[in-house]
Amino acid sequence: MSDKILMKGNEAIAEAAIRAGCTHFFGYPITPQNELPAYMAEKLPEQGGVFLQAESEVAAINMVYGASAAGARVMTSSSSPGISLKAEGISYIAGAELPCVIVNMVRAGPGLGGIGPSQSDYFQATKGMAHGDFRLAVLAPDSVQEAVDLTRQAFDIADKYRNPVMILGDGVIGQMMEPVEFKEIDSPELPEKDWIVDGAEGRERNIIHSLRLKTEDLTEHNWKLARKYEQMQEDEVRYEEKLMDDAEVAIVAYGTTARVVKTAIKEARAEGIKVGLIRPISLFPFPKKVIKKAAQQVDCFLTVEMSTGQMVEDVRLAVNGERSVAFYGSPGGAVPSPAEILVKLKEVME
Amino acid sequence: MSDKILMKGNEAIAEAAIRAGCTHFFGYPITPQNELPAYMAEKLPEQGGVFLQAESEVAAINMVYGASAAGARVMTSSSSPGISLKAEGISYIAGAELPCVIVNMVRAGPGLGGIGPSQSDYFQATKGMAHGDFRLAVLAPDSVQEAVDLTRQAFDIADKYRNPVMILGDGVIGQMMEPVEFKEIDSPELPEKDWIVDGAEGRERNIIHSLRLKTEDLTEHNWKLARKYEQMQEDEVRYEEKLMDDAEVAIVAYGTTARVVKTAIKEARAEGIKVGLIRPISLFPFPKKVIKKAAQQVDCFLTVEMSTGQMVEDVRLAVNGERSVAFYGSPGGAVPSPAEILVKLKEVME
Amino acid sequence: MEELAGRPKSLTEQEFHYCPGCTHGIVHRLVAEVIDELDIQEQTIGIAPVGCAVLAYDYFDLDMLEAAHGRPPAVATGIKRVHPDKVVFTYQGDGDYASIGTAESVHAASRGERITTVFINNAIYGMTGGQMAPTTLEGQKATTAPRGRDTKEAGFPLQMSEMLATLEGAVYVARVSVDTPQRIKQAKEAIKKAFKVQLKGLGYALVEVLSTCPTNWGLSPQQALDWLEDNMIPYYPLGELKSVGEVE
Amino acid sequence: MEELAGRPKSLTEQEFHYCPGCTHGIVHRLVAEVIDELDIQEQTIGIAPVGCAVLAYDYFDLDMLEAAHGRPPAVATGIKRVHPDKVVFTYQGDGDYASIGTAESVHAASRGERITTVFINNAIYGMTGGQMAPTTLEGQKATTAPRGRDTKEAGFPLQMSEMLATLEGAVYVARVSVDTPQRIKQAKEAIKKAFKVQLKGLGYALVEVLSTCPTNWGLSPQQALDWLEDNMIPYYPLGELKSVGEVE
Amino acid sequence: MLVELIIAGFGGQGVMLMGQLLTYAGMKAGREVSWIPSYGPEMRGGTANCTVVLADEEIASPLPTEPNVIVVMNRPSLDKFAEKVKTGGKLFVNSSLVDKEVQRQDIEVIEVPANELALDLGIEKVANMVMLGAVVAKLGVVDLETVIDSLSEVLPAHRHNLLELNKKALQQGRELII
Amino acid sequence: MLVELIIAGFGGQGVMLMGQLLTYAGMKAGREVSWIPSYGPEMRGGTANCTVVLADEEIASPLPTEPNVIVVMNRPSLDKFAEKVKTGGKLFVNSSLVDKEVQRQDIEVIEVPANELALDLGIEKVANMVMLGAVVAKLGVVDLETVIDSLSEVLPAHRHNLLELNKKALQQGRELII
Amino acid sequence: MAKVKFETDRCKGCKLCTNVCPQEIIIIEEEANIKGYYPAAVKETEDCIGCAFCALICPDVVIEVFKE
Amino acid sequence: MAKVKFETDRCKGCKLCTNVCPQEIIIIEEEANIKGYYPAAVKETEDCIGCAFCALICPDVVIEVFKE
Ligand SMILES: Cc1ncc(C[n+]2csc(CCOP(=O)(O)OP(=O)(O)O)c2C)c(N)n1
Ligand SMILES: Cc1ncc(C[n+]2csc(CCOP(=O)(O)OP(=O)(O)O)c2C)c(N)n1
Ligand code: SF4
Ligand code: SF4
Ligand code: SF4
Ligand code: SF4
Ligand code: SF4
Ligand code: SF4
Ligand SMILES: [Mg+2]
Ligand SMILES: [Mg+2]
Repeated sequence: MSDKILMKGNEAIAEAAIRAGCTHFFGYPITPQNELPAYMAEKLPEQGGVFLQAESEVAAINMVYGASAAGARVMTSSSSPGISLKAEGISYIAGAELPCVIVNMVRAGPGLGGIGPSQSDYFQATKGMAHGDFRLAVLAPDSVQEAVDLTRQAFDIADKYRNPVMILGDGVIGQMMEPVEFKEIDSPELPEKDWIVDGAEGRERNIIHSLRLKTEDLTEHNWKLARKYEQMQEDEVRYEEKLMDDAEVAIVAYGTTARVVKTAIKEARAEGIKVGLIRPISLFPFPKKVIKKAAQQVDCFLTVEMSTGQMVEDVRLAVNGERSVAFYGSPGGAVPSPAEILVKLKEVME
Repeated sequence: MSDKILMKGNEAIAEAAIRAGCTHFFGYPITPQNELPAYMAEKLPEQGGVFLQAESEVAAINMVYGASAAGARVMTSSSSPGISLKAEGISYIAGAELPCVIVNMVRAGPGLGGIGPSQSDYFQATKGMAHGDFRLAVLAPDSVQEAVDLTRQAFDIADKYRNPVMILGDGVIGQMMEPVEFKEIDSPELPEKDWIVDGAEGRERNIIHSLRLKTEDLTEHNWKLARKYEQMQEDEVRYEEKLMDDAEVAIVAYGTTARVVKTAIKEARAEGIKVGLIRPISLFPFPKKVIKKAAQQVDCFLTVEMSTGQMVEDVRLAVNGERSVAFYGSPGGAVPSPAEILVKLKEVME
Repeated sequence: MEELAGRPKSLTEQEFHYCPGCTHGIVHRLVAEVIDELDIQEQTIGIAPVGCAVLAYDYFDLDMLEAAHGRPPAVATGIKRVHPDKVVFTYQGDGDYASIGTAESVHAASRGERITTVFINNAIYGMTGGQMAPTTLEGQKATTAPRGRDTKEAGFPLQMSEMLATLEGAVYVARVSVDTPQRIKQAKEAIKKAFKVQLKGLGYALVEVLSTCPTNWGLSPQQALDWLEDNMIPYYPLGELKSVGEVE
Repeated sequence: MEELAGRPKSLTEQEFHYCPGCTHGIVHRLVAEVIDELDIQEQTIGIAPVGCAVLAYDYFDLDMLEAAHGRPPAVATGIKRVHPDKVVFTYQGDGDYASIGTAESVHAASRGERITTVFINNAIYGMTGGQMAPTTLEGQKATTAPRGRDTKEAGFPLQMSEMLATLEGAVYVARVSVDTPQRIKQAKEAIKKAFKVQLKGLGYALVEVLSTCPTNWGLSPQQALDWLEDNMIPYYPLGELKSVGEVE
Repeated sequence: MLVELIIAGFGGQGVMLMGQLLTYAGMKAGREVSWIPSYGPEMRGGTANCTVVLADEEIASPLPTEPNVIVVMNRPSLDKFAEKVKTGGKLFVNSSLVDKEVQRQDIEVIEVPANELALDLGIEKVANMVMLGAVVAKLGVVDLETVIDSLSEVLPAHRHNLLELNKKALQQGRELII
Repeated sequence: MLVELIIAGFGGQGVMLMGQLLTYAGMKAGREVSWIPSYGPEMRGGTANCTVVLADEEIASPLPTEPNVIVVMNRPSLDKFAEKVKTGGKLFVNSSLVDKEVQRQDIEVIEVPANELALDLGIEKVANMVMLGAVVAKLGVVDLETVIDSLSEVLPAHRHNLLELNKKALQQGRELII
Repeated sequence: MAKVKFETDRCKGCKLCTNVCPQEIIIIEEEANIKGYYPAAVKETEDCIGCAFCALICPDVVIEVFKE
Repeated sequence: MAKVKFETDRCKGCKLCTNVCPQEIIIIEEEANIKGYYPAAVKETEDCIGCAFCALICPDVVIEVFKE
């Protein structure tokens, strides 16, 4: 027996964040992530940290802005409609180059929609989060253990690039209990936070801002951000390949969907179908090279998402016309069944 | 001499909206679109309409939600950070299938950024506006006259599909004065608004909502929305082609950038370079077929945007690997010069 | 036989999804009775919040909308500006009205928007499972205040009605409770007045209703009523805080 | 020679970009003087709003942030919760503080957040070119109120300080003006007190400063001061609205 | 070994705890495990359920579409879930509260008068543990001892006064099967 | 014919109006026209400018990078814009407020003592019209009469009492060139 | 003469009505209703004074009260 | 004895100082400063009483006042 403990995804992420040195949490209630702030409310004060329920998601993300600028490792969490409300604030955080971790336990939209698991915020998370040329690093765990591991990495990536990082899950990841282990991890070398605002005692003053009135400055700033994202593309791509060695078809899926796809693949393999899985773990940076390479091997791709089709565009961009890329979606808060996927898979292979 | 009058883009859009039957406007000040609400404040009350300055962009978009549900043709306008704040509300409007017109006079981001013209909200407008599987129809004029014409169409598209429509411009489109003509246009047949809430007098009551607790309902609803967007792809694609007949290279650009590109093309043609322009007018639905077709003819594409590269992804998706697609960007609030574009064009053609 | 009490016309037949003993149901009935008595069922548009009452659109037999969390006053404004002759009301919880929607609430009141708000103060976030509300009392426990609300960290319970009563546009502001039959009658009177204020076009009208959430308070329905009486009423005194202009 | 007046240490050398006669500059100087006198330059973090004062981060010689429109109180909260021993202040216009930021302002006050707000009420949106502010007076013209503010449509000018003074967490609330040397001295005293309240950890402190916007009022700097005196002070009375606890 | 199990009942019957306890014991026994609850507003005054998977290999989908074991604690749950049991699977029915006959012939139906047996122990609240005892005994994938050992770790500290009672209830449930 | 022109000056000198008037007259004269202002916070206490394009063909870019005509009404504008005039182009300088010599030899520099001439007319405010008169006369792309005719349409109604004065100022500017 | 009528299947057994009845004639039944709640009911209807307190406090609009 | 000092190039010629000076000794110069504004200045310095009103009201921190 290991020292694993059984924990809900939401609580495990909170615990992992605290272990990663997160001292401040600002959030606003929303299903299905409520156990995360509740855990923080319980534990953070015990360690001298601060939990504060903000008056809204808008306030919460701006508190994050302040706390990050003040030098803290800080987190907020929410779910789809709440994330939309944070859009402007996230753009400011990215523009001002502040690190933070944002959890989105996606629920089905649009509008109030439903609270079932969904992946319909993919475009928002990876491309159009808010106004302006910026990106989040987006990490999508498919198990509670991975959620724990990625939470730690999220804080490091945030600090390394001075950029917000999003952990993208859903009700399944957040509500599910699985055994987890909190490994002791050595922190990577991270740049010193010499840019924080804490009263300019004995040093040059610091200024945190996203306004850049001169177009040359803003242009340079935006290219600087773009270079950061390219650097992430070099260094931060994460993915899992499964049974790809001899695969003739590749299913591309992430998060909860990938779990179901694994079952579907097992069943397909049992029927002699040579199918493998490519599971993007970092949605941004997207593992495009891996998919590009796979395009040399497989006959076709099938992308499965809990949406009407979003990541499939990134798959198509990576495949770049070399192979066909089919799509299967479940956009209403229901996890697709392995059987449905199998049917689609067979259809695609014809 | 025609009956053209000289008008600022912002004011011309307001006037066009009023002529299209827009009776209600809710907004919050932000540069560079302030002349639009000011014009509305002046004119709407004269015609028995309502102008109201909301306490925020969040309030404004929710007032739009209410007014649209109540049956009015209604508009709001803002610029990038303000649009980000409207994200949740727009998702609700799309989810509840309400028509409205939203103007975004984009400024350079992220965060407060600058107020110069920019196209860095392309991803937001066309893909990741907010949480959930929905899209806006997005129309991008490149002149004041076109802004006027598209405003009228925007209201019709909104009513036809019961979906929000965005007019995407920038400071140049909004601040520029050009001669415009307000043509008398016959309204297309539009579906009757039998779904509005105005007190259920002598009829079954109506309910406007985006919540759908049963996953089957929400799934069906999302596929219904997806079919709407496919219908738009059939019926609402708008674009301009210029000098494409014999073109060996196609530049893809929209809005203000396309104007500059036209100058660049003129200069390039003078040097004997066979280059043409494909200008998407509807950014969603994107004119992918046109570009796909052009890929059979030209040797390569160059996409020019005032961003670090957003629409270029849609161009690549349309080209689907058939030809190379290069990119030139100007992301800081500055319009690129024809000379820069020409240099890039020559580089690309090598 | 004369009916003394029964199902008001302005409620549908749909059963409430509320927990046993939850006072949301009482207030629904009162609002519907008022609409019946004023005979405005076919002129009224109701707005459901996000909160336990999100499905209010299934219960009121009226034209109804569901608004985003906290935004009913803005949505109501949009409707009222299109149909100034119709009656528009919002039904909102304390999280909705006094936390995320603070700006919309304050400004609808400040504008004197001719709408009516029924504000359910149950000192907790019911729908999401018992988080602290702006109105949660000092020391009261909530999932996000596991040691009880600490005013040093989380601030003081917000007396929203007192605050809004300072605004000129808010012409009727009352706080009522539904913990006893007597107070339920008074609550109905206040709600009725708040609708009449709108019918007269006087300005913004607000009725704060002290309510229970047995589930998240961890009490039986009756204990919850008692807790309300013992703890909420002292901090949130009942009565008309403001009443400007004649309604009758 | 003793210096009676001059450039405070907590201002940089940078020239203000404000229009001639704009009182933003006066208030900047007062805040800097107070910081100098309390000797807290190296402990203070200032937050610039979005509004004409957006570049305040260039002017105050302090650690500074620029916050999103309306959000300085939330940003300040974030900082203060990380550094409870430091001094954090927000500098905000009426659009910022009393319109888009209403929720953040109310809740920072309600929480008794230990921060100080300097709230510039110039009854207009200066930066964006003269739109109506929540504090624009009845009848006052603005680009979005071309016929003058009509309270029936746009509601009443918001007396933000009176409203916030009802909150327990707001322990110091004062309204001052900078239209005469005498009042400027009083304004400085109030600002100083608002910082001391924070240093003592008593709660939220707010100073509303009646200010001019000659450019968008369409008046000369002197006419603007006169207009302020004649029109704003009667509606926005000066003085300490609330002062709880001892600061000296 | 692959157990894919749903436990469903009334809010307040303690079905979540049943699932967690089984999952915890499974983990202790070295199995791969996952537990997932239904969540959200449908819980208001309605039924609650959770899904448990116990497996020898890495668990692919934690959300089986055809569970091989279903436990129903009340009538609405029976109505909702009886159809979902995989052919050849098992359906546990709390016969104290469910008087409806199950029509399916392709599954094994085990009736457990959980509330009555709990009442015998003096407190109806432990009906869930009675049922769990029966389920564990019948499935045989984890020892009941492991489940009992897990009690103190799964029950929150302020409920530890009930450990003994819960243990008894679990044993009571086992009796029924043996 | 293609005139790409920038007019720059102090906020309050009326440079926007100069541009609008020229654009309006251009439109009346059947030209393709566009006008675009600088906008935003840099206007606070700073310089303002606008760009006018008059053309025979459809105007591609309304934002010329190398304008062939630039009009500077004050010193900071000269500093900012003198370099931008296209070789062979024209630079109009309000010599009343600018005493700095322009070094460029590759362009034509036209000095107009606009404020002084305006003062001659009794009101310094119309310096902009004096300058515009000179510009129009020199460029010859629209008749000054068309500009004068446009006055009543471009000036807001409450300023129509100044029509006559503006007309005189325009003519005064023309005199200088002829 | 007053009469009360309980729409038993709507009742959630919250007992609020039992507590407010001045006549103390509302009891909770031993049989659960379709929803699984133990509903309230009046046994000695003749003692009802038609005060309607029960109906006033019932959150689920279960009770009708009539007077002759 | 008091002394005032104007940092002329910071002045925006708003004239607020001229209006508050009890001695009425602040005038506006005829020459524009680098910014193009006509700045304020004190001519009869000896009449200055060091009340610092001018400095108090100056929005651009142009004025320093000293006392011996
Ligand atoms: C933007 C957004 N944030 C958060 C939520 C989650 N949420 C749903 S209801 C609710 C609060 C409910 O509390 P209250 O308004 O007091 O109503 P009650 O349930 O107590 O009646 C919250 C935070 C949401 N749906 N949308
Ligand atoms: C989200 C958002 N909305 C709107 C704006 C545009 N904006 C900039 S400043 C401002 C208001 C300025 O008014 P005020 O706060 O009163 O400050 P003042 O300029 O009068 O000092 C507005 C609306 C913005 N930058 N961001
Ligand atoms: S959770 Fe609370 S407020 Fe919501 S229905 Fe249940 S008792 Fe009522
Ligand atoms: S616009 Fe108004 S507030 Fe802004 S700097 Fe100018 S005078 Fe001051
Ligand atoms: S009407 Fe009054 S007396 Fe009759 S049952 Fe109800 S509460 Fe009791
Ligand atoms: S108050 Fe209503 S729901 Fe509650 S027990 Fe009585 S009848 Fe049933
Ligand atoms: S200090 Fe007083 S007397 Fe001296 S110049 Fe200034 S205002 Fe005048
Ligand atoms: S108050 Fe200051 S800026 Fe204004 S004129 Fe006097 S010295 Fe110059
Ligand atoms: Mg509540
Ligand atoms: Mg202002």
